[in-house]
Amino acid sequence: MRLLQYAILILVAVAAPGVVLTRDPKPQVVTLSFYGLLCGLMFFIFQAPDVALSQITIGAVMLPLLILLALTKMRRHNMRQQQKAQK
Amino acid sequence: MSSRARTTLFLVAAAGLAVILVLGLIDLPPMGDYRGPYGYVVTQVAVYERHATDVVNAINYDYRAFDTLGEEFILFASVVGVLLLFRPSPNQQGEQEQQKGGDLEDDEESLPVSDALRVSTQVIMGVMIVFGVYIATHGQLTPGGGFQGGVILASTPILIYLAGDVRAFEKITSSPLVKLAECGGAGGYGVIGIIALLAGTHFLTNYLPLGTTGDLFSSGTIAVISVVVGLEVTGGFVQLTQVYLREIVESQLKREE
Amino acid sequence: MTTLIPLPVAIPLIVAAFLALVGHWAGRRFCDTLSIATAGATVWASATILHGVWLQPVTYWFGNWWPRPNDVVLGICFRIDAIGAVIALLVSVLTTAGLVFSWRIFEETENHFQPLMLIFMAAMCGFSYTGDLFNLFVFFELMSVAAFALCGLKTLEPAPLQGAYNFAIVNTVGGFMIVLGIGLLYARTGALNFAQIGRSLGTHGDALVILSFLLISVGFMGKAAIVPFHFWLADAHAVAPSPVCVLFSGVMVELGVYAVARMYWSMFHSALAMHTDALRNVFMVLGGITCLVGGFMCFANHHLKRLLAFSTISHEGLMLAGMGLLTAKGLAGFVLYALSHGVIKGGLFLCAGIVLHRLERIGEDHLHGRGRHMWPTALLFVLGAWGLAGCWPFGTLLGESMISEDAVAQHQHWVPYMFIFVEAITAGAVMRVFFRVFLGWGERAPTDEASKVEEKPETEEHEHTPVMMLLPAAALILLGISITAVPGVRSAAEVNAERFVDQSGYAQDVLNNAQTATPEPKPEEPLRSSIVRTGIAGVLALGLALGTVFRRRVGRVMEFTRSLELGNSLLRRLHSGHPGDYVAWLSAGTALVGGSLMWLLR
Amino acid sequence: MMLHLSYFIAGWIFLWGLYGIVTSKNLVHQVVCLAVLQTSTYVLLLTVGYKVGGTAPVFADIPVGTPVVDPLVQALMLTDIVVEATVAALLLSMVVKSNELANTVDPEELRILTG
Repeated sequence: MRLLQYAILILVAVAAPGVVLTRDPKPQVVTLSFYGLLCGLMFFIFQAPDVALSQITIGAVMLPLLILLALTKMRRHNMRQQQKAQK
Repeated sequence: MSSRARTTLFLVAAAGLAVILVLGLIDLPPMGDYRGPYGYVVTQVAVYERHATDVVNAINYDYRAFDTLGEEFILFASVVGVLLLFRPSPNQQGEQEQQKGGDLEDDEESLPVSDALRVSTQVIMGVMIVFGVYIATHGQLTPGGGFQGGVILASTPILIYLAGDVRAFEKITSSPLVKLAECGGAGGYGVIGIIALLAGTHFLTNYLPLGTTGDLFSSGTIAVISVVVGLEVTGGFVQLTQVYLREIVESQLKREE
Repeated sequence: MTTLIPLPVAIPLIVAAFLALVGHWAGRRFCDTLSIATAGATVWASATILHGVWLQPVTYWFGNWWPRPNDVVLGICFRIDAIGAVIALLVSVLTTAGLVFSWRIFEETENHFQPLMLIFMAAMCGFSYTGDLFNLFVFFELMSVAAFALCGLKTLEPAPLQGAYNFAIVNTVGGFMIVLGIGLLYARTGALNFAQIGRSLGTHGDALVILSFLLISVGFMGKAAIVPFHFWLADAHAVAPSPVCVLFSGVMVELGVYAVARMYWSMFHSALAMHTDALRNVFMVLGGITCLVGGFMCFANHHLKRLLAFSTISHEGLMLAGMGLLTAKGLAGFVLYALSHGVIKGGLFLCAGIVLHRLERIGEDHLHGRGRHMWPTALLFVLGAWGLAGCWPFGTLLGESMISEDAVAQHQHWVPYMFIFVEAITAGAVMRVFFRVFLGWGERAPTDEASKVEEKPETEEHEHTPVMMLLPAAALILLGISITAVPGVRSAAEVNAERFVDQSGYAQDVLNNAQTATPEPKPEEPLRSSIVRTGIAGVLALGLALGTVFRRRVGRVMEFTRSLELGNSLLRRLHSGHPGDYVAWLSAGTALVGGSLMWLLR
Repeated sequence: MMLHLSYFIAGWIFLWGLYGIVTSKNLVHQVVCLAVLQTSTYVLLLTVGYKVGGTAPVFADIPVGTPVVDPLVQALMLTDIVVEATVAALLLSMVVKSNELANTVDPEELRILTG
């Protein structure tokens, strides 16, 4: 058990810089989602099922989804802007 | 500051912060050696006092229900803020009308949908609604509760959208019921607290009969608050996603016509 | 009275939810009326609460969860003393003024504005009442989120979004620092109640206690706009709508200092009692730097709201210095100063809002001489400048006298001079605007980068100044005067501050429900020397303003005002508008403050 | 020392989050870094309330009196998660909106308020 705990802690510690250093937002959504799942797993291992459930629904699904939607909206705007410039 | 100066300043600061953090954190009791009285006392008394088996939710919706009231209104304020930021402004509307003629090809813009996804979402959707409602209503017994259930419920419209049924998505998300769930949930939480005042006791006191431990209708207001929070969270997150998708959905619907 | 206690928080929240639901089709006037009525009712409720706790603080346990044997607290409490209650009263008064002012503006916000204002008010009331550490954080975040949204209200221009974004990033990082600090304290004490934590920490102040103190106080000092955590404030104020600025400058920023005082005196005081002198020095240095940076930047700005924002930063330094004396008298001075500064600054921001409404511009150079016909606003504006100088009869005088006297007693002899500096330079800047804009004296004002960011007017019609705009501004300025007229206000403030700083009495009161003895009324020293000091500051301000306006005519003596007005390029460059810079400064500040705390308090 | 590892990891994540915010060249990236910074509070709270041998504080299947981990920190973390999600949603909408108005998400180019 103890070993598992340390393993997940270290995994999270390694993954955090990974998310930060993914400079492009689109791939970063994927790493963030993965990181969110890792955190959820960590909560399970540390006997926090309530938090794990919220973390997985929020951190691994809802938040990446919102970012994805925001990126889509921004891309739409930028493409329209380009089209305007071409005209 | 130039980007390099900024990074240098930060790195120097971070080195200092690291030292300070190590100095302070070393004084903490080692991991796994929890000492504080709060956890011990609350796990001893919560089940007897509140007839709720999930102590985390007994804390969230009863002992420290006032915090959760604030927390729900953080979500509420944020949703109002997002709606405010994305409100259609007068001159923007005109601009959009002009552009409608030469609108973009939306096929490659909307979120990618594969056929496999289309089929499986129909199934998953039903499961998720049941699951979400279950989670939201069993907060006092098992892990979960209004918040988690609400988020699960709120993600079903997205699944419908991903499954390709834009019209259904539009119908669900633009329903006044969404707004009603959000505002009613948030306001209802406050009203539950006020009723306690009218009953002559303190704000947010658990005044309902506690029932039998383990029953669905046990633990008094904990179960009610959990449901109310579920409503608010569902409504709030549905609106958050809808705001982002509104523009895309509108143009998709227009094209279908 | 007891039943009333949760209402300043609960009722505005419920009304906000109701307004958000029906606001869309109920119409603008309905939302306005209901929100003003709610805010007005909150004024009444918080005034009644203040009256009720005047002699004896009250503890209110939510959910009826009283403390258990061995001091274990499971629930959340409001622990209301006169200081917290009077700040909540300030919150509700300013919110009412802001809502009345906005009667004529924001035609296109789909009625989202009023619910956010009500949530903002409820959060700040809860923040000043609470006796629980995590509850403090929840209200901190609630008021932050409402403030972020209110700040970015005008979404037709990019500047408000940038201001709101910078504000949100810096404050959220601060918020997470607070959570970390709470986690550390909880690990040590297993408690979240102020009184219980304080008792449990006892006199044992090791590195862990210092670290948690550092993290929590930096989070709150970020809110309080203490240099170098202050950068967001000018950006946010420059772009937020005027009635929102009233709340930002008038009370939200002061709440940061209040929170530092609250947690120091209820939790950390006996643990860090050995190091009071060292801690005082740290606060003094921070306060002094804040005064200087805010003062110079205030005079160097020509964007009306940004100028007022920097003057807030400068005065915030004074307030931190008052609180940071770590004495009851200094704390009492801080409270009186915060109250009077809050209403005066609120009035000034409303005047700026009227200027924007009538003249459609906010940069000093564009406004030159165009305010000649607006004599009521001009009068209020110059009165506000007078109040910032701390001159008689404004309430700032009382705060100045208490803080200055106590600072001298604590061997901080520079504090009275710092007061004169801050009062002279900020009031000078405001008077300079008065001469140029409302009287049209001198030449056209020079301009700077920031004042090029113009603001779209908040209103459609510009012919008259509506009564609904002038009335709240006048009321706030008058309130700034009337504080002085309350008999025995200094004595009362000091008595209540004594109770505030009595950590064991606080714990007795909260945990054991034991009533503490009322401290003796304090003698009030004559204000004579204070009137002289602030008089000097007023004269200096007037001279500075006149010298700047008539620089060319006066000649070389006043040439230095040019560099005051246009120089400071280094300072200006630091206020870069880049959120990365701001967070880098936040980290550097935390490291510096933390390093010196660790070093001095070892 | 080894038993304090989890706390140091919390500090480590905190500093990385700060680093990301400071060096970010894209506002969306910056918001994500803020979310990462937030996770440091999870790690700290979670491990602070952990008790060796404790199970989850849910007494649905276990008798009262069984050693459990601290439920309070979990309640705090739930609040924490909501705060993170809502602040991120609000920030993202600001980013989207400023992209619409200023056509950039690079903080370096979006410096309207200076001096």
